[in-house]
Order: sequence, then structure tokens, then C-alpha cells
Amino acid sequence: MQRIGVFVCWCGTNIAATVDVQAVSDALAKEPGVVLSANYQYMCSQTGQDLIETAIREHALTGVVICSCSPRMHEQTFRKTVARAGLNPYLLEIANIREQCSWIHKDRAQATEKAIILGRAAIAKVQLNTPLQAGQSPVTKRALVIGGGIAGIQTALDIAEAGFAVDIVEKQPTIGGKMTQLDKTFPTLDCAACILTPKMVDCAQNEKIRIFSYSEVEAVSGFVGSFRVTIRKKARYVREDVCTGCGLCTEKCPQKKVPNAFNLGLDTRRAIYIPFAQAVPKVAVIDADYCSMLKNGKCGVCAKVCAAGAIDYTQKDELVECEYGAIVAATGYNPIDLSGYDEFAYSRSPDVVSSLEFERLMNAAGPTGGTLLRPSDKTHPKTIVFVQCVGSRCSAEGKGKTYCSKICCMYTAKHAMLCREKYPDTDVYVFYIDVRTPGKNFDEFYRRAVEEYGVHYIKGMVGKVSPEGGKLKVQASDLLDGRQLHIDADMVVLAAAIEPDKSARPLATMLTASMDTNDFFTEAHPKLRPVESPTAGVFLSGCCQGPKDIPETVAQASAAASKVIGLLSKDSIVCNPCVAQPDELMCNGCSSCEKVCPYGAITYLDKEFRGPNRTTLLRRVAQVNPAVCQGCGACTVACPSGAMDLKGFSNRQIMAEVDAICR
Amino acid sequence: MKQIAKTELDTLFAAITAEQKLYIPADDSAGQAQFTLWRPGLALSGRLNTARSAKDLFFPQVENLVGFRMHAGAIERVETREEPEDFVIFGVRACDCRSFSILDRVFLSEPVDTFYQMRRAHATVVTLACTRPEETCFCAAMGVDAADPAGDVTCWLEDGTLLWRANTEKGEALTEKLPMLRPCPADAADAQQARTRALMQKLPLAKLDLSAFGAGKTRALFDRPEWASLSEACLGCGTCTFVCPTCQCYDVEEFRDGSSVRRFRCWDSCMYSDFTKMSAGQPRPTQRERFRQRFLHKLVYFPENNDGVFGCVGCGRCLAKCPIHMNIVKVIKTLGVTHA
Amino acid sequence: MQGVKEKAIELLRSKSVDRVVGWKAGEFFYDLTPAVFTSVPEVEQSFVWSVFCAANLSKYLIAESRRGGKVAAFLKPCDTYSFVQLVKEHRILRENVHVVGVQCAGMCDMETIRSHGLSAVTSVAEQDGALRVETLYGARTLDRKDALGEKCRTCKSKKLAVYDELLGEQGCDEDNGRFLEVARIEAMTPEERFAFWRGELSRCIRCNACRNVCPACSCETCVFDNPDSGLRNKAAADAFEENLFHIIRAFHVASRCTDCGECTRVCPQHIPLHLLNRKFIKDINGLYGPYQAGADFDTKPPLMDFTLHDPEPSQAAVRGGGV
Amino acid sequence: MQVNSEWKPTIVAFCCNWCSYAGADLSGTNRLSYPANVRIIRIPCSCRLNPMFILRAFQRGADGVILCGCHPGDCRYTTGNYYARRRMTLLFSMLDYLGIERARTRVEWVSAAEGAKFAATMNDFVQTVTALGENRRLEDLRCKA
Repeated sequence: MQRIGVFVCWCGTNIAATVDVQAVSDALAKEPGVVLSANYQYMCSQTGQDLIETAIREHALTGVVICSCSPRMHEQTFRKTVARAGLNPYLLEIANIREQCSWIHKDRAQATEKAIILGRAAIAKVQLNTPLQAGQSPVTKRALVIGGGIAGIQTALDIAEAGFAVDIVEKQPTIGGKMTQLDKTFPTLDCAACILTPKMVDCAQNEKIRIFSYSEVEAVSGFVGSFRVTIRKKARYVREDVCTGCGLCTEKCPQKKVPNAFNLGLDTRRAIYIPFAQAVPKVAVIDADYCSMLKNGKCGVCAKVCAAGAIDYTQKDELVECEYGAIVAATGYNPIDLSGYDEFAYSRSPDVVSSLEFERLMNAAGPTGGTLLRPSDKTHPKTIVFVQCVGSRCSAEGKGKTYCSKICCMYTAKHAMLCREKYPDTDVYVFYIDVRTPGKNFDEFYRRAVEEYGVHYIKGMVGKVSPEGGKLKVQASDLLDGRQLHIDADMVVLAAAIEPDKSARPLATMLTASMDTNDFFTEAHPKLRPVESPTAGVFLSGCCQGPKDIPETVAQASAAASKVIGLLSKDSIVCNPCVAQPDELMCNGCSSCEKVCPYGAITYLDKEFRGPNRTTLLRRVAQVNPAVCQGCGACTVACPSGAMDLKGFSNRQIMAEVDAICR
Repeated sequence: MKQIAKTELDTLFAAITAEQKLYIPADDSAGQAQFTLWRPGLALSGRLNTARSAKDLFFPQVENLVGFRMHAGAIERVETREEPEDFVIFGVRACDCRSFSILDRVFLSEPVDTFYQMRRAHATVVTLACTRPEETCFCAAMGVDAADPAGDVTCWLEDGTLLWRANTEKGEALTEKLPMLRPCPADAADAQQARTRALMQKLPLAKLDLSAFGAGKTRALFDRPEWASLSEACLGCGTCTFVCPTCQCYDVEEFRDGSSVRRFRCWDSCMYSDFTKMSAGQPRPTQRERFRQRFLHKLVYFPENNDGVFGCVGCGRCLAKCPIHMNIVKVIKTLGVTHA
Repeated sequence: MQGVKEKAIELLRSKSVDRVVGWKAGEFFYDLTPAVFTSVPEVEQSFVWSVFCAANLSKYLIAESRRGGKVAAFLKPCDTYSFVQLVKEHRILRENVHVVGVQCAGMCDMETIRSHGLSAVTSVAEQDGALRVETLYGARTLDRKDALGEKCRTCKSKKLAVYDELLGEQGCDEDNGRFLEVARIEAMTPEERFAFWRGELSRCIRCNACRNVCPACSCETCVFDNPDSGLRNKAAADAFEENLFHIIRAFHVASRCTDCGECTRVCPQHIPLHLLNRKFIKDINGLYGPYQAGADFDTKPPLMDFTLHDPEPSQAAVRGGGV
Repeated sequence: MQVNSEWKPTIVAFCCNWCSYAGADLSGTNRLSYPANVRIIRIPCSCRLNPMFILRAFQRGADGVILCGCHPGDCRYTTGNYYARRRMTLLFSMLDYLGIERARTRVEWVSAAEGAKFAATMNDFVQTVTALGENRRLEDLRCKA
């Protein structure tokens, strides 16, 4: 026989002003199974909690119903209260008579009636509650960071610093990411390489960090605490453990016409190459698309010149399987493809460049050795037009992105400023929709560009760029003055929107992590859990979660690292006990539940059962891994026989609530 | 013996309806005959028999027994029994009429089933002799004379005339209230009866041999290996049971809405996997045992307890309706072959 | 006809299989019973292949494929879809079954023949595409199509979804307007639809024949039989329960139902249950793209799948009804 | 029987724990009122809603049933509301096919931030169901006795 205690909270006057709490506790006292019904001013106060604890002990309660604020508010509080009194914390139900009753209804009679009904439903449900035990699962003390840009590097360094092993998987031959391609960084104008490369070296030298460069994640299974990840180490045709990074091969390779991806195709490199001088690991890699040895078996120059004997044309992709307790996605971003922006003549004129290309053109290690020259005729541009928001803040119907790419205002100000500083004789125009410069020292930086460096900031969009006689005719409107502008520019720089790397979507599927419509990873909570993915054990670092500048990225990277450290410092994780549970006697093994499970929590087992007349039957039955199951309940509806049920929200519990509510 | 022209049936039915409720076999929207409450314009079905049997009117599929209600912390009993009005059931065939006597043996022996008893007491059964039996009919083998059914009144319908003969006091009482019935010679039905009886003998199942069955045959039949093959295709549905005029098993179930309980009984089928399931489990664990139960009950256990009367009237409904065409005739024929 | 019986004999005689699932002769020419044959004499004596072999044998293979040894089954085109679906759901062990596909020209149904007012039928013979029906009270000739069961009149496909060997020719998808009746009901007013379905479903006697014959209903214990489910109802004690049982049953088999038509064929009360399943099939085809359950071994049933831009529930009647 | 003008429908609202239940809480926090005859049942995700629960609610006397979940794409469990969307689409279509007023059932996506939308949705739904009157086509008469 159930012995249920009902506790009605006044919440000061929050509830009591519109709900007759005495009438509610009186009415609920008559419900079947209720042995005690009390009300008190603040159930969540120490006195209120003591009241509940004492009542559980004195009345030997088997279930507790608290009519109070939303369970989202105090369910955890009251579970602890109930547990302190020796009752299983899941023998508690909360009737939400504040947010969903007293605060929305003005009529006291109606609100009171509704409070009684909600209380009744909670009583009906608690009758069917069962004691639940939270399971535990072990934690593998190693983290995986996917992406070796500044976000991934910072996360890995922080995790390693705390003493945990961490692996970085980077699809490029070197770690470093986009930041390696930047020249100076705003708002301090210090050199990107100078601040990044030491961190890259730290990674390589930290014995807690393993770097899988030129590698990709192939498959992920498992769950928080024990992920199993398959990593594909792509063949680089150079033995990583032997190559000394001397670079001789990259000078002798006869294939010279390979577009240099590091410089965004603004110059060329050899078929065997080291992306840049400070690459980590500093190991050569053969570009199989261009190497004549790999393509038609003729050449072999690099092998001949390599004193270390590191060249291995027979190398194959290698699959490595590792276990991790936590995974950090740090897959970063890319500027969008500008080939669709014909109005800016991007595909038609080499002098229309993207901001990242401009970054290379300004960089001392870039194709022009740091002298700003037009790609077309290698002359100094005298008039430069910067166009902001190319592909950002677009309408949902058109091409481009609806969001603000966030970093463009600042780097454009930086570019403009650098131009004027290095080449005071250039005219620099910046066309903008808005200039957005929130951030420490950001607005000061922008104002310096305008006020001290004399950059012409014009509010308005560029309508058209037409290459004509070596010039770029720029047609634009000045919205503030309300006039059309025609500028004969030598160079046009487009601040392209940034978008998540293409590898993020398939990775999200592997991780069962959710994404928004723009393919940015979704955080578990936009404000309160910004570095966690909703999937337990998966964390987010850097631009894969949304556009960010370097300081923000580093901050988030460290935050993600601290979350990972928090997880890895535990020996085991306590699981949510409200998970799916199959009734093996009823399961027919049809796989419907497995097909809808987003977590891969369901597997099947051929199990022997006792059949009629002393026979044995081998039946395929579903098994749920309680550490993986998150308790969504999709499987319970897919299962026609009702063999799959959800603990804490069972079919019978919900139907009991329905019955009580409709009574 | 009385008579009335077939064209005047409506007048007859209207007159009966003026006194009490009248159920006649009429075609439903799917074209099958069902006992239906008569209303002006409802035509008598031309089919031999109804899809569902006539037992439904005495032993309905669902019958409320009693209710309980929670009221202010106490439980009160709610009476759900309703005294039925008098009613006439017209057009009952000989086989279904025989089924009443079989059900009576079950429900009217001590302890009397008062729900059934009440309905029987209120009913006047008007039977209708058969003229065009189906190939599935084997009532003759069960000792039923399709040409001369029992009941409170017996009717014959042929050549545009309905012949009417009251057999009991109830029948007489009904007849008296129907002045449109005109007297006719007592032998008016003889020719039709002779034709029907001759026809019955020509039916494929007329000579069904039941000698292997009846009281005392449990030992000989219970462990026959043929049960396995006979039952192997059985779906375990309740079709045969629910169209059967003599199946009488029921289960008691409750409907609860959280504050009240409605206790009712409903038909059960021994073909169901949870039939007579107890806390200790299912006494007939596979379909083979359940299947055997159904047929041994009709052919052996029932006669054993009821003066040798078989629990089957040969109506042939299960022959027509079984989804896999397994039926009592196949059982009789298969097991009727004695082993050497 | 097509050498079906001969094939059964050959398979058993050559010991390529241990058992054969087929149809066994009954009392009359039409009352064939699904049966398992283990010896050549048994087959010779009582195996029948005729126009009355409507029963879908697939569901029997759930048990037969687990009984050890190899079993051969004769499957008509429509039956093969149920077979594939059951293999897909891990109910039938494919490796233990030898599927003999049998092409089919449509099966006759005795209840349909009786519905033409014919009684005491003693024989049905095919004559030049028509059927000569002999009864105790005379003979009549029926068009073959008038004797077909509902499932054959609106046959979806003569194409077998699977077979290990085939008797007859592989066929093609058919267009016999199987959704016309659904569309006709959709076109009614809500009041008419309600009246129509009340009229049909109120005849239900909850004999469970539809469920028990259904290849998609292969639960260990049906929710409606399970006292712990809170939904057990043995009899349709209220109009609500008549609705509930059939709605939920249709929903449970939705996107897995192959439209084999057995539910309607076996209903003793002649309720057109296939119209519920076909409504779901029609909606699924219209809303999520054409899908035939049991046509292949891999695709996910639409109810266990989704796309990011599926129509919203509010659009259901508009889109579902219009396709 | 109550007079029609005073009659108030019983509305059962199934809300997913992560978005819509929080949205309902927010409408409470913001004191956005909706009729008291809307009663909320918390479920972990919209995909937990078994069609059986909807029919059960109608059986037991509900006049309208509404499911609220996260917006497609925002599911706490990534895919739950996509399944719920297909299931409810087909179920509602079937109810409509059986002549049961489709306006008695509804699905609305309400995020945790949409307290105003929650209240507006409930107000609108109650109005719609009130206009339809009592649920007669899918009730269990035994519950009325």
C-alpha cells in the first residue's frame, strides 16, 4: 500500500495569493494513497525541507508530491531532501502550481481547481514511480581534440597542463590552422606567427600531447567516458619518424607548378612540400595529385636526395583506434567561396581578392615577401577599396549567410590601417553596413584607423566592380550623403563571410552532436553551457560553435579544456537513471527501437529463454546501454509492443497523469 | 397453423414492434445478415443465416456486472444492471435455436446466471425453417431437423407465404396479438419439410460420423498425434469462438477511470493465449493445447457433463469464417479415423 | 498449374529442403489450410495449388525458419513483400528459407463468391477466363474479377520482392487503383467520414483475426493483450475501444505494412480494414515520397526516418489528402 | 449538463522538458495568462509522445490535445522532434480520415524563450476547441457515467 505525502508550497504569496493552498492540501488529502497533506510558506527553505524530511520518516512515506514552483527550479533540491530522509530521490513528483498555475491565472477559484488537478496528476504518477539508481560508467583519462588550429592547440595545451593525455587530430599536414596564415592580429598588431608558433612547438614538445597530423576522424562509437575513435592517418609518403624536415626534397622536386594552398594559390610550391617553415610536425608530405612518381611511377627525385631515406612511395592510409573519455570539436572555419559573387568581379580580376588573400599579400612569408603588390601586374596599388559583409548578414532567401561573421570589421580596420601605415600614399576606402567593434580596445582601434590613419569609411554597399583598363571601376552608394560613388581602384578586398569547415557536418553525425542550420555546432545551453555540446562528453572550442576572434577563441578553448579536465578528473560518471529499459520477455527483436535511437544506445543479444513445454527458445532481444541512453524516449514509441519503456516517464505513469488530468 | 402473405411481412413486423422490440435477420452494410432491431422498411435478409449467431441476444459480447465509485474517500457500489424489455427474435434457424438449449444447460443450471436468465425470460423466439441449406451445414449430423425448428413459434417461408405455428404459451400469447395471421391447414408445411429433409441428406457433410466422439472418449482422443498438424496453422484468433452459437466462455474485466470501476464480463476464447491464465502461468502453453481444448470441449467434455449432447449444432459458421479454414469438421474427420 | 506441387515434391525428394510450407486440401475445393509438409507422400496426397491459395504464408516462416533445417515456402508476389519485411525485422531467418516465388493471377475468395448471392457452392471451375460456379441450386458463371478477393482486385504488384527460384515469370508493378477508395473517403465531409467508419468499425467483434493474421503484427505480446500495458481490452466494450484498437493497430504497422490485404480477407465481419492501412501508405507516399514496405532489405521505414524539412502536422490533411 | 456558454474544454498539453515546458514556465514568469483548463504534462521529448496517450486523453474526456516540442533542429536529443513530427502528421491525418475533428489535435514548436508564443498558442487552441464544443467522437461513454 502506498503512503504518499503531499506538500503544498505557498511560495510566500507567489502561489498563495492566487491559489487557496489550504483547499489544495485538503482536497489532495482525500486522494487514494495519500496519508499526509501539508502546506507551508516556503517548502524550499531549510524549515520547509526539514518538514518534508521529518514527515517522510514519521509517516514512513513511500512517495512524495510537492506542489510548488517548476521542477526545473527545485526538482534537484527536493530530490536531495527526499534522499536525506532515506527515500529514493526518484519517488518524488512535483506539481508545477506556480509558473503553470498561480502566475498565469487571476481567478482564485479557477487557479485553485487547477492546482488540485495538477496535484492529483502528480499523485497518480508517483503511485507508479519506482526507485531508480543512477548507474556509473568509467572514464578513460585521455581526451581527443579534433582540429589543430589555435582553438585546438589551446585546449590541448590546457588539458595537458592539468596532467591528462590528449591527442590532436589535424587534417592538414601541420597544426596551426588559419592563424598561421594571418599577418598581424588586431587590436595590438602583433605578429600572428610570433604568438602562435611557440604554442605549436609547445604542443610538439609536450609529452602528454600526441599530434595526428594529416589525419581525420573516421568513426566514433561509445559514449561519454569511453568513446572509441577510429583515426585515419592519411598517407603522406614520407616517414614521419625518419624525416628531419631539412627541406632538400622540397627544393629538388621537379614538379614546380603546384598551387600553394598555404598562400591560397597566390604562388606555387613543389609536389613534395612542407606547408611553411614553422610547420609542426616539420615533416614533408607528397601531394599525390601532382607527384609524377605516384601518378605514373616516373621520377623519384625526392627519394634520391633524401639522406634520411624517409620517402616511402608505397605508404598507405593507416587506421588507428583509440579510446577517449572526452572529445573536443575544434574544426574551425573557412571563408566562403566567393566565386558566386560576380558583381564584385572576384572570378574575373586577380586584383579582387579576399581578406585572407590580402593577409598573405601583406605577410613577409607570403608570395610577395611582404610587399603589397597587385597580383595582376605586381605594381603597388594606389587606391584600395575594402568591401565589408560580403556574404554576411544576407537575407534568408539569397546567397550568403544570415549571420554576422563578427571578425570582418576588425580585420578590415586592421588591413586599412596597415596599408596606410606602410604605404601612406594609398587611398583606402572601406564600405560597410555597420561597423561593429565591441571588445576590449576594439572601438579605439577602429577610430584610430579613421582618425589617425585617414581611412575613408563610407556607409553603403558596393554595387558593382568592373575591371576596365587595368583599373577596377567601383560603383557604390554613400548612404549618409545619399550619392552614388565611382572609384577607380587598383585593388578590391572582399571581407568574405566565414562558415564552419565542411568536415564539421559529418563529424557532428559521428558524434551525434547537434548542429544549427548553418552547420555551427549547437551548445548545450547558449548562455549557461556555451562550451558543451548537448551530447555528453563532447565539447566545443573555437569557430565551430560560431564566429569568433582570436581572444574569444582562446578563451573558449580554455573553457572547453576546463570542462574536459573536470570530466577526466573523475574516475566514473554518474548517469541519468531515467533511461529506456526493454522488457526482454516482450521484445521481439525487430530493431525498430535501434533505428530511431540517436545515440546508438541499443544493441541486440541472442538470448535463451524458457519456452512452453520445457523447450528453450533463442530470441533476439534489445539491450540498452544506460550510460549511452539519454532518455529521449523515441524508442518507446517506435516499439509497437511496448517492450521498450522509459524509466521515470513510463507509459503507465504518463497515462495515469492523463487519466487524473481528464477526470 | 397460421399463415400470412410474404408481402404482408411488414404489417406483421409492425404489429410485433407495437408490443415489444423485434429483431430480424437483415443485411448489414457489408451485405451480411445480422440480427437487427426492426424498423419500418427493414427487409428480412435472403441469406440462410446470420454472420453472428443468435446467442448474442442472450449472451452479449459485453455485459456490465457492477460498478464502484470513490466518493469523498469512501467506496460506493453502483448498480449497472438494466432489466431488458420484452423482445421477439424472429428468423432464428434450427441450429441457433438448438444452441439456446445448449447455453441453457450452462447458464440456467445452478448457480444460475441471472443476466442470461433475465434475457431468456424476456424473449420470444420465432424460428424459421431452412429451405436452401449451405454446403457447410451439418446440423443433421448433430441431430437437428432444419425443416422443423423448435422455439416459441416456428415459421416456414416459401412461395410467398409465411406459415406460423405457435409451440409454447409464449408463442400462443404472441400469436393472439397478431390478428393478421390467418388460419391454414396443419399440414401446410409438410411438402416443404419433405423437400428440405431430402436436400439435407444430399449435403456433403450430412453423413458426418461422430461415433468416435462423445462422453468417455477423452482418453482415446487426448493424446492423438494429429492435434499437432491440425493446430499448426491456427492463428489463435477468436473468430470461430465468436461466431459460434454455443461457445459460452467469458472473462471478467474492469474498466477504471481513476475514481470509479466498471466491472463487466466479455466473451473470451479458449484459442487466446491468455485464456484461463493464472498467476502460476498458462495451463495450455501452446496453440496445440488450446486448439484441443476447444474441440474436445464441444465433442467430449460437454457431452460428458450434459447427457451426451454435443456442444455443436452444425451451423457451419466456423467453416465459412475461419481465416485458415480449419474447423470442427476437419477435426471430426481427422480424428474419426481410428488407428489400427 | 505452374508445377507448384511438382516443385514441392522435387524439393523434398532431392532433400534440398526438410520441410515445405504450402496449402493443404480441405473438405471442399476451397477451404485450403496452410500446412507444413515433411514427406513426398504427404504432398502427393494433400498439397494443393489452386485459385483459393490466398493465405499469405510468410508469417508462418517466423516459427518455421527457427525450427532447424531448411524450409521451402511458396510465396506469391504479394507474400514476398511480407517476407522481406519480416527478414528486415529479424523475425525470419533468411538463411533457413528457400523461397519459391510463384506468379499469380489473383486469388478467388469464397466470401466474395457468396456475396453474389451464391450459396451451397459445390465447385468452381475456370473456363476461358470466367468462372463456372456450380451450386446445389443450379449453376452460374461469374467474371473472374468478380470472384477475386479485395486484395487481388486491387493488387499492387506482380513483381516478387525476393525469390530463390521462380515458377512463372517475374511481373511488374500494377496500377489497380488501390487508393481510389481511400480518396473517395477523403473526399467526404468529416461527418460522412465519421458515420462511415462508425458503421464499419462498430461491427468489430474483436476476434483479433486481423491482428493475428497480419505479418506486421508479430509482437511477442500485443499491447492489447498485455495486462501490464494499461491498455488491455479483450472486447470492444465501448465505441471508443473499437476506434482505439484499429487506429493503434494501423499506426503500429504504419510504414511496415506491405498492404498484403490479409486483414480484410480474414475479417469475419467484412470490415474494410485495408482502408486504414492504405490511408497511411497513401499519406506516406504523398508526404515522404513513394515507399513500399518489404520491397528491399535496407531502407528505413518512413516512421523510423525523417528529413529536416518534412511537412508539419498541420499540413497533413492538405498534402496527405491531395496526393 | 452545463449550459454551453459556461462550458470549458479540457485541454491536455504535452510539453517537452527542454524547450516547451521551459517556455510554459517562462510564460508564467512573465505572467502571460492563458485559460486554466490547459493542463500540462511534462515529457522528456516530443518523441516520447505515444499516439496512445493522445487517444487516452480523448477517451478520458479531453476535448483537445496539443503537443509542444523544441523547434525542428533544436531538439535536446537532436532528432526527437523529427520523429514526433512524422508520427503526429500521420496520426492527425488518420484521425481526420476517421472523421474526428482535426482541430482538436495540434503540434506547436515552442522554444524555451518563447513564453509569449506558448501563452498565445494556448489561448488560440482553447478558443478553437471551445468553438468545436465537446469531444463526442472519441470519448468513452463509460467515463461520462
